[in-house]
Amino acid sequence: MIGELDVARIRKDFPILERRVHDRPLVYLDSSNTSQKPRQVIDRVSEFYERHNANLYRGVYELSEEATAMFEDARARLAQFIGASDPGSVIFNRGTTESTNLVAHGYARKVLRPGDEILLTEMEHHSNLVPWQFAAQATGATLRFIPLAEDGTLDLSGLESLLTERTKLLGVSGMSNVLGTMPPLERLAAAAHAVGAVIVVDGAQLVPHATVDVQALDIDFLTISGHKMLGPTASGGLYGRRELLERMDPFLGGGEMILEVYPDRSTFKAPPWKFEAGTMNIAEEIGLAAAIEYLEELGMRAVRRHEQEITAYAIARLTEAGATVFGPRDVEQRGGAVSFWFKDIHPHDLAQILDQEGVCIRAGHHCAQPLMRVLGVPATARASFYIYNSNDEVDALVGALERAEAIFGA
Amino acid sequence: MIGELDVARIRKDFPILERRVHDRPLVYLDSSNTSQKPRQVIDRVSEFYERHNANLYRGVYELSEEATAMFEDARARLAQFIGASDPGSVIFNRGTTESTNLVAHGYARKVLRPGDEILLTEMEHHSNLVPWQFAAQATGATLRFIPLAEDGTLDLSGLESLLTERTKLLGVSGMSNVLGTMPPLERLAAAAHAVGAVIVVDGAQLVPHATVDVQALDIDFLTISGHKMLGPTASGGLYGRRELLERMDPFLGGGEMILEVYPDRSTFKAPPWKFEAGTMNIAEEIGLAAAIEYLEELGMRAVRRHEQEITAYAIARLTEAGATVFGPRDVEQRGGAVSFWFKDIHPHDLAQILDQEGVCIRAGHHCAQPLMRVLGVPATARASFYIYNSNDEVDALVGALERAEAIFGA
Amino acid sequence: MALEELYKEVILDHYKNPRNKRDLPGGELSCALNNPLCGDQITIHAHLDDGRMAEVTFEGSGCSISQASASMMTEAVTGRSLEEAKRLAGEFRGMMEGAVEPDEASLGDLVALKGVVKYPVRIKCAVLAWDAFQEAVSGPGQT
Amino acid sequence: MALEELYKEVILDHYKNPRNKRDLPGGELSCALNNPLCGDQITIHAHLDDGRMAEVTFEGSGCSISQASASMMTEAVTGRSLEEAKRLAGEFRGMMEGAVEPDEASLGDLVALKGVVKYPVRIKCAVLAWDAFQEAVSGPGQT
Ligand SMILES: Cc1ncc(COP(=O)(O)O)c(C=O)c1O
Ligand SMILES: Cc1ncc(COP(=O)(O)O)c(C=O)c1O
Repeated sequence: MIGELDVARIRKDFPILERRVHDRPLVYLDSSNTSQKPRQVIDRVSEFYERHNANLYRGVYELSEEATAMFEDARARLAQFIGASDPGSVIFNRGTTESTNLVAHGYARKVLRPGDEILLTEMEHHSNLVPWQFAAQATGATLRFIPLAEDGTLDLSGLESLLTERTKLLGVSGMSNVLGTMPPLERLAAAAHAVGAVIVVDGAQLVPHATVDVQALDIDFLTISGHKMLGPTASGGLYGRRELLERMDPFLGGGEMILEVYPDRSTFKAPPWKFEAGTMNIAEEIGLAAAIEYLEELGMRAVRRHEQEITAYAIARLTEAGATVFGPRDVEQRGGAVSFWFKDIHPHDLAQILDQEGVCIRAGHHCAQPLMRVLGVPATARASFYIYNSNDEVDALVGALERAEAIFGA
Repeated sequence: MIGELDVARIRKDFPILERRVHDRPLVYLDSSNTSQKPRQVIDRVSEFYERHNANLYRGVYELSEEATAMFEDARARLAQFIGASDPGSVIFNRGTTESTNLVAHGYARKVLRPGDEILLTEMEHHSNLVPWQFAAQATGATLRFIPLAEDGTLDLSGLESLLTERTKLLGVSGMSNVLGTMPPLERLAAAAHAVGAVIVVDGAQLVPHATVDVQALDIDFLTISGHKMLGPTASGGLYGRRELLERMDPFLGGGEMILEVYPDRSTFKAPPWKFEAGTMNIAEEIGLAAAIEYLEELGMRAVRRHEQEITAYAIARLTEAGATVFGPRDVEQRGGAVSFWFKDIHPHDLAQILDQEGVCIRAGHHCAQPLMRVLGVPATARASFYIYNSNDEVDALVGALERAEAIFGA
Repeated sequence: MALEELYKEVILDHYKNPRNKRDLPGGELSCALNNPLCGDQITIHAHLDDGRMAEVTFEGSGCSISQASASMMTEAVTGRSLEEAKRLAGEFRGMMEGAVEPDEASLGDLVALKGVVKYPVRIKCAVLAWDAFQEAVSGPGQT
Repeated sequence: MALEELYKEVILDHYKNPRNKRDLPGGELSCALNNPLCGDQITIHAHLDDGRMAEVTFEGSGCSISQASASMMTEAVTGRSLEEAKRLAGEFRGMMEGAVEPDEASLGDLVALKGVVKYPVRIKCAVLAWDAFQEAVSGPGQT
């Protein structure tokens, strides 16, 4: 038991953790990539298909009304989980990548003019970069970047010259998937608003691992990946401030997002439905509701505290073992994605040796090639933690590193 | 047992069919909307989460390699199911609506010039209309429509004047979700190609209910909704002819679809991955593979024959009961979506009374408002059939209609 | 039984024998609305005389709920002051949202629609006539 | 054990003591490729003399598989005719796809890479040097 989480009990809820790989117990340290799923989520999805499966809105029969109520209940739950008072401010979709693209199409392409600027940071995930490149190319806007400080935090000393009245949109990750860095969102939101820009927070890592309150932080858009927070793949969504959602153009066209369709033109529903075309990810969002219930039962403060403890332990153990750890050291300022480089062993070699020991870490550029260039490495190894991980697993990681060292004689 | 399907045995695979609504056995006649799921599919999804869950491509560890292999195996299975020899011609996504939008963005917006034409039909689903309206608005192209003949088939007599060298794209449903109509795809593909246009087939209804061979039919794009063919919600994809996929622009930007990312620009993977940004619908497509296995075990010819028989029976019984049935009568030319109007009782009233009897039908415009105007009705009632439906359920439908008649005294 | 409740005689009666279903050439207020999701169409006409709803009629087509609701509404608001009519509209909406226990004294036959609350998709049908009425009376110059 | 097989001495040896790892100023053929997915980088230089690969070198950085494979490749192709070298490239690819049983006589040390077939993500690392080599020798005027 670390912090307030009873990890041993939690682990019993995750069937996959009973699995062995290469004849070793599974040590899953890749939750920043995707999280494992508790029995409660898996069962909710099955139960939906076994008892309630029907399409939404369209059916004038009980099954369809049940499915619709469950889906809309999931929306209300997700809204409340991120501190949004209005469920209608949450659009459902496959996750962060789809959400960022939705804002880049429905909002950015609509407001950007040549000469306008989109301000990002050097540590963004490709999903919070490539969609803005497309939007910039389509509109003539320019991308600028907040640089990284030596310690892996954002260097905000030049913010005033970067964030100007030309800036129409500030896109920033709430928690870096490489460095763990958690930028000061409230401050950035205020700074963006002061110049009339909107702030888009990439919540892929933040929402699963910390308490988020979009209203308190005064965030305009927040992207959410359900699969990283115990939910099914293809679940998640986008929070958007209501006035902005109203102003946005629809993105995907099709059934259910329309009011009236004529051969040559159409009118659209109000948000969020304006942005939900065709048959939705019904079972997935309903499964996500179960994931949120699970996290709420643990309490997001306890989740965060647990991860801070295990992250601190991991950073200490890795450093002691001779690894170079990237990103801030202070666990108050960072999440549980710990990137490192170990004794000149290429991360790919490392990950493969670790796999033989049952330890799953990620090796590569973590969808952040520009950041790799800033860090001056081709790739990093990364261990990342969630509610089901224990300090014992950090020990297993370090033990496996020692084995890699023996093999490579480094 | 109808045709070659052992319906009684099949029904045992569908847990939801044991359910009762309003104290009656569930008679689910809304499969054109979404299909029910067999135990085999539900279990495959659970098993994935319980044993193999990991993100794709990125992980250098066994779990991730298993997940990747299962996902790519699902792609190969879907490709083979629709007669595509190259698995790489299948892009995974949420279904028909997302697929049509992908073609409308990545292909149509790239090739269309002012004055160009997109040719559709009067019976298209909003998902095969609204995305083209958006593309036309963005490019200055114009939409034209193949009209409907009296008997509910397409009136192809004026095809030569509609399909000209101005036509760059022909979009047509392979099977209407309102009328059941199955247009002559091979002929339409040849006609489109003769003028240099591509043909986009809306396969939402066709793929679940009939043998499709994209190569034999010489189709350029085919959209597929997994949730209508026993698969999970949020599963499905787009088939595209390889050369066209190569030429297309990417649509959603983000992780995994890239090769190299610089702050201001990126290069992209080859198809299909170029079109798969961010974390995919992993469990869903793997579940879809189980659905395809299930359908293949039954045999798509047997599936089609079963539906022809039940459709013929339904049309006969409904007509006999005094209903006006829309669409072709000849079950060789149509699928199992049977729209009707019953004795001046509004479809909504009808559907609600039927629900009380446990019978689920759909009432409304079926995401085809322009077609409703052509038919001269505000809405229709629709019963639709799949492998688990029996003639007894058609009898239950007709019985319930009689009860509605008694209530409305019509 | 729920079904009997919902389709109880009064709704069917209004559906089959709609009251005040006609054009109103002299009516200075009118609004046409439709529910594109099911094709229900309602046009409301009203003639205000000295601040009172002297005459209220409707035209339209659609399901029993939408048409019966329109018919009942015309009866309920006729003769009332604009203010009273608006209050009634609020009361009806409250009933439809399940928030307000309906008062038969003011709502009359409309109470019969209470059963619709159980069928969320059909609430839109029931309120369509009221939406049209409210738009008609709050149209240009009528706020 | 699988791991021992894969990282068997020969791979580690080539990784730690790469052969022919240097620039080749006189080489008329060269090609630089990288695997953006893991950052592996390989530049191949080659000097053709009378239709034979007189000298083949590489430069680069990356994981043990990519670097060892490059080192082994330079050894394997040096001295061969262009045609033989291309055939060898085909053979190596075949081994990596699991399609061809490797022939130690022609592939030499490269056979040690056979174990990589079990790790699909790493096959790209193993073939990177060969991709670069093939592009180098089929570059402008070399088809
Ligand atoms: C003919 C047709 N096209 C398109 C669609 C849209 O499919 P989906 O909702 O799966 O995106 C449907 C299903 O509703 C359909 O029946
Ligand atoms: C910081 C960050 N942003 C965006 C993404 C993309 O999320 P998804 O793959 O769920 O779309 C990820 C996850 O890989 C991430 O860690």
